[in-house]
Amino acid sequence: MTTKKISKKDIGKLLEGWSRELTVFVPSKDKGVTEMAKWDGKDTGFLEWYRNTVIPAKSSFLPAMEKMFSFQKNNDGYHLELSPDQQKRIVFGIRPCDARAMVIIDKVFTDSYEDPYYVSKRKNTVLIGLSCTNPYDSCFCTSLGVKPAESADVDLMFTDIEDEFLIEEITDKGKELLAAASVVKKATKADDAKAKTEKAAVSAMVIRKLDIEDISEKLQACFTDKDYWEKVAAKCVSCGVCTLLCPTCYCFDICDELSKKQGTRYRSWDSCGFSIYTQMPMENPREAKWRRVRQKVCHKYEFYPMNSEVIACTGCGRCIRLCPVNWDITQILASVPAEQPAKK
Amino acid sequence: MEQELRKEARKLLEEGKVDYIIGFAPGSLKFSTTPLITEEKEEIASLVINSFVVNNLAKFLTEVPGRIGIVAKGCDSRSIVSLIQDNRIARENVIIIGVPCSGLIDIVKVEKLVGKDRDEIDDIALQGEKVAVTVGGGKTELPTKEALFDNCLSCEFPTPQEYDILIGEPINATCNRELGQEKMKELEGMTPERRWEFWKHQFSRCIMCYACRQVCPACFCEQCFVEETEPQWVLPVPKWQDNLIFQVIRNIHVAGRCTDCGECERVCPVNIPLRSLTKKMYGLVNEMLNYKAGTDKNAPPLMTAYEHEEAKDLIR
Amino acid sequence: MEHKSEWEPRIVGFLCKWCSYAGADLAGTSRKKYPANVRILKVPCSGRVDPLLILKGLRLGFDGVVVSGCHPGDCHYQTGNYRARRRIALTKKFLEYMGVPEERIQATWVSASEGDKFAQVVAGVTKGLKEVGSNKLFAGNGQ
Amino acid sequence: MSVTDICHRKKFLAQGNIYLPHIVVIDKIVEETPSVRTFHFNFKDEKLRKRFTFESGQFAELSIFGVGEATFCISSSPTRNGHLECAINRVGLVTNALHRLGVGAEIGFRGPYGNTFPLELMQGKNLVFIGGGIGLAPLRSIIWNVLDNRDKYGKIDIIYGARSPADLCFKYELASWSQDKSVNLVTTVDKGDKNWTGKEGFVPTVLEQIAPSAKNAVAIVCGPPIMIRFTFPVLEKLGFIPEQMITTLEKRMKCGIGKCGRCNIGNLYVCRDGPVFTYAQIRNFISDEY
Repeated sequence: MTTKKISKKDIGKLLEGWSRELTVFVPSKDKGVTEMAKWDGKDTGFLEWYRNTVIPAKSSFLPAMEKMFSFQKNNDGYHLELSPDQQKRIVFGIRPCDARAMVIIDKVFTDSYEDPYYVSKRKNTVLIGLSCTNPYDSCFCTSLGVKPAESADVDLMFTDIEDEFLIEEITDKGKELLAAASVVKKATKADDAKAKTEKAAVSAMVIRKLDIEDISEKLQACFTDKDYWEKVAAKCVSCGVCTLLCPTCYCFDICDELSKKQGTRYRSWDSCGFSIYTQMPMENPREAKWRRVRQKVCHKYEFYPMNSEVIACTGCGRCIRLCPVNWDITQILASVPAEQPAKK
Repeated sequence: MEQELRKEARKLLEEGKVDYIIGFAPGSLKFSTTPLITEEKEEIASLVINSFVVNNLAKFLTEVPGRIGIVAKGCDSRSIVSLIQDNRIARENVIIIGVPCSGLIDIVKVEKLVGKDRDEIDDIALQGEKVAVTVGGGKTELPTKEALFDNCLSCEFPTPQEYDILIGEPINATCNRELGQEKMKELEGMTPERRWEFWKHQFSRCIMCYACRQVCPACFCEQCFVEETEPQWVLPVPKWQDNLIFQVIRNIHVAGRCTDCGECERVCPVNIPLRSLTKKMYGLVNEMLNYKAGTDKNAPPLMTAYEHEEAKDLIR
Repeated sequence: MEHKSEWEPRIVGFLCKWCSYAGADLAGTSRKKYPANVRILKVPCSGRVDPLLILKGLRLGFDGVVVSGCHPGDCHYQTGNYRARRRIALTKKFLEYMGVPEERIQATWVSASEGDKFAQVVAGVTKGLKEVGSNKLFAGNGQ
Repeated sequence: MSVTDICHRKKFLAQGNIYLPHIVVIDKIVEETPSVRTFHFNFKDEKLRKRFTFESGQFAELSIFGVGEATFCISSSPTRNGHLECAINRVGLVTNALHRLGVGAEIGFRGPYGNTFPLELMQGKNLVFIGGGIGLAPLRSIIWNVLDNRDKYGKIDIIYGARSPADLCFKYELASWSQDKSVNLVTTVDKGDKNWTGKEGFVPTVLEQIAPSAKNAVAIVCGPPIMIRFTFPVLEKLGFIPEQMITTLEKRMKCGIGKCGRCNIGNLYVCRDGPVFTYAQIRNFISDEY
């Protein structure tokens, strides 16, 4: 594969060129929280401060709240109206962990019934990856097969090589996008070598490790170990931080808003951490906190791999960084009993 | 202090005076701690007390069964008293291990001041009037009042109000009530329109994770009004209108219980300045009704009591 | 867009059935003139008025909310209005801090015999609301 | 043999957005019990009315615009075409709103979703239907389906229980099944009244008394989770093996198509992998998560 490169100071020009025809999203903190937001057309300061966003890039495809359709009641009955989001977009700067997360949850949204909202946004978006240079101490991506400075889950991958970015064209979609950019040059062998060194160096900076060998089997074995799960769940406060902000959590809720004779159906993020999530009128299979905690852990590391052959975690570390009580998934998984407990 | 704390906690478990100890253990991130809820003596060795014991452990009192020994800072002890007032817990089932607190370090403030993230900082040490921060070998000294949580600055009760065992010497409140009120004062100085715009902007990024409610020891409803479906008071989608209503009603619901401990603001993943709400409500309750949450375990809960003459200028 | 002279505020009134509701009735039967801007909801006691109802009123687009109960000491249930007083006073002050103009929420005590007072209260609230204009607090991206 | 091998996964896909409901019009409402009504409805679009097909066991998402969407099994049989029926218990936001609707009202319909009862596997077998309360609704679809092809099946037992005589659903059909000499219908209530002539007692207990033979039989169970939990052990005692026991489960659902996440039992999603399961598939989880 031939590689290209761009000087960091030309990133503004590159984005500017793209933003003439496409909507460009970049890491932003304008709204008071770091997230992927529409580029303002000049600021490339994120290249300095950006480590990873608090709101994962999944929000570009599965927003926290999205309109599904609107309805109106006339004399001849109900009329439904879709307003599909056909915006052609670039998401610039997605980290390899978050890019992998998209590939993981693609399975859910394309499986048997295709989800039109998610799939159209995925199709209309070019993902541009940006290598990590400074992983958090809560990151453990390397344990899940994600490399912090390389990714094949994007259309173009930018790797930081000091004053420049080395660019790998992963897909044709990415290649096309780059074709017209005059600020992009051909990379040299020396650049490739630099990138290679950088990739290895950043990988080595990820110090938190998680042993995922046999994790699915171990969890299966301790599924009914109530004592273990109660102990593990004790300090959890049942908020939705770790799930809503997880790049591989995709659960959603659907609800209607009505005003007079018209209204809107929305879907929004939901979390298995909430008791109401599985609440039925007469009973709730996961009313107890430990059952909800178990569901969260087992879904990611046992059930999802059973169904899709991949663990639903990319080691982005958000759940560790943002948890109100420092409930640390890596510690929890390390504490899963290796043997099946004696039956009580 | 930690040694004494561990000794006392171990004794409580050994003597069978409590079934569980709730305290703090070292966290898995730098400058962090994590709640420790245990019935095992071996785990007592990991109990810690330092400038990062941020959680309000009173939250767990209503969940953990049996008799409980709980480590409590001044602010936590008030939440415990408030739970006793509301009959959520029985005083005799709780052994309060009081820990006088000279203030907790707000890691977010330190991060901003030194321009580095938590994991990039090597050391933070609270040394009286100064906080020494080491980053990459270089040392920066910050005035303590710039590095503590806003609430610690205006803390009225650094020593627990209610305790069975006190670890260390009581600390007198020396902090100034006026400190840490800047954000609220700034808001009060705005026109109503600007204030509303401010809150609209803040709540437009709420993702409805309910961390604020879940960590709050005063939020103990079996079913929160936002989860009611008939009538459905607010939509279960993160629209700013509904988020704002949720937060206003939450503040009214916890009025007289909220000790303004600030946990809600600390845990908010999208940085909504919730303390500027709780602080206001705390102040209103104090000024209008002369009531301070969690200072008297025998007082009736605020909303169940009344005086014959009050709020006269508001309702005529 | 809005012509202040023509625009009439919409008010929702939560009235205690033991006093203010009868007071409003009396204002009507004794042909007291008062603005027809208030939609009255009868409640069993001012203590029934949850702050949620006040907020829901504003969320639904009412320009103002009136809560009216028995004078302190006269509650049919002994203490309902005392409790309402604490709640509503806090709600009102707190919402003012959020940026809701004080004119939008009015709490008052009106007895069954005070038809005059009820008419005055409604006239006063209507006048105040005409000054602050229509309620656009919750407008924007779908109300 | 797993249910995935024996059950159809029949999809009916209209063009376009899968979340967009079709409009159906309620054309009849039958009062079953004080809290259950059966709604008969049909598509507003003539073409769809002709094109639409489903199988016994499948479910649908019904929406009341402005209130929300909820999941209901289709309780009519595909062998009795012309319209769709759902028996709906008034328990929550959507069901209460549904009960406030009258004939002529328009609601939204998405579906049918989920798998079907394994009719091929059931052919030539003796069938034991065990239902509790509103749990008769999905069974009713398959019962009529079977009765309309009566010669293809062996002996038929129907054991149906409810809290009280008034809580029995489809009373008019119970009457016709009890007249049918090829069906052995046993009804039971927790507590009868003075006119009650059926049995008294919980369904699992009555099942044990009736003791249908496991030989060449299939048991199909549906009812409240507690009844299902207690019925399986009784069936095992009677000699049924897990592969002979079939149930249809109910969980809170939103999407109905395996995406929104909440209806899982272990790695299985009730909407996507079910709602029809054999006991063999779910027995590891049933005591724990259902």
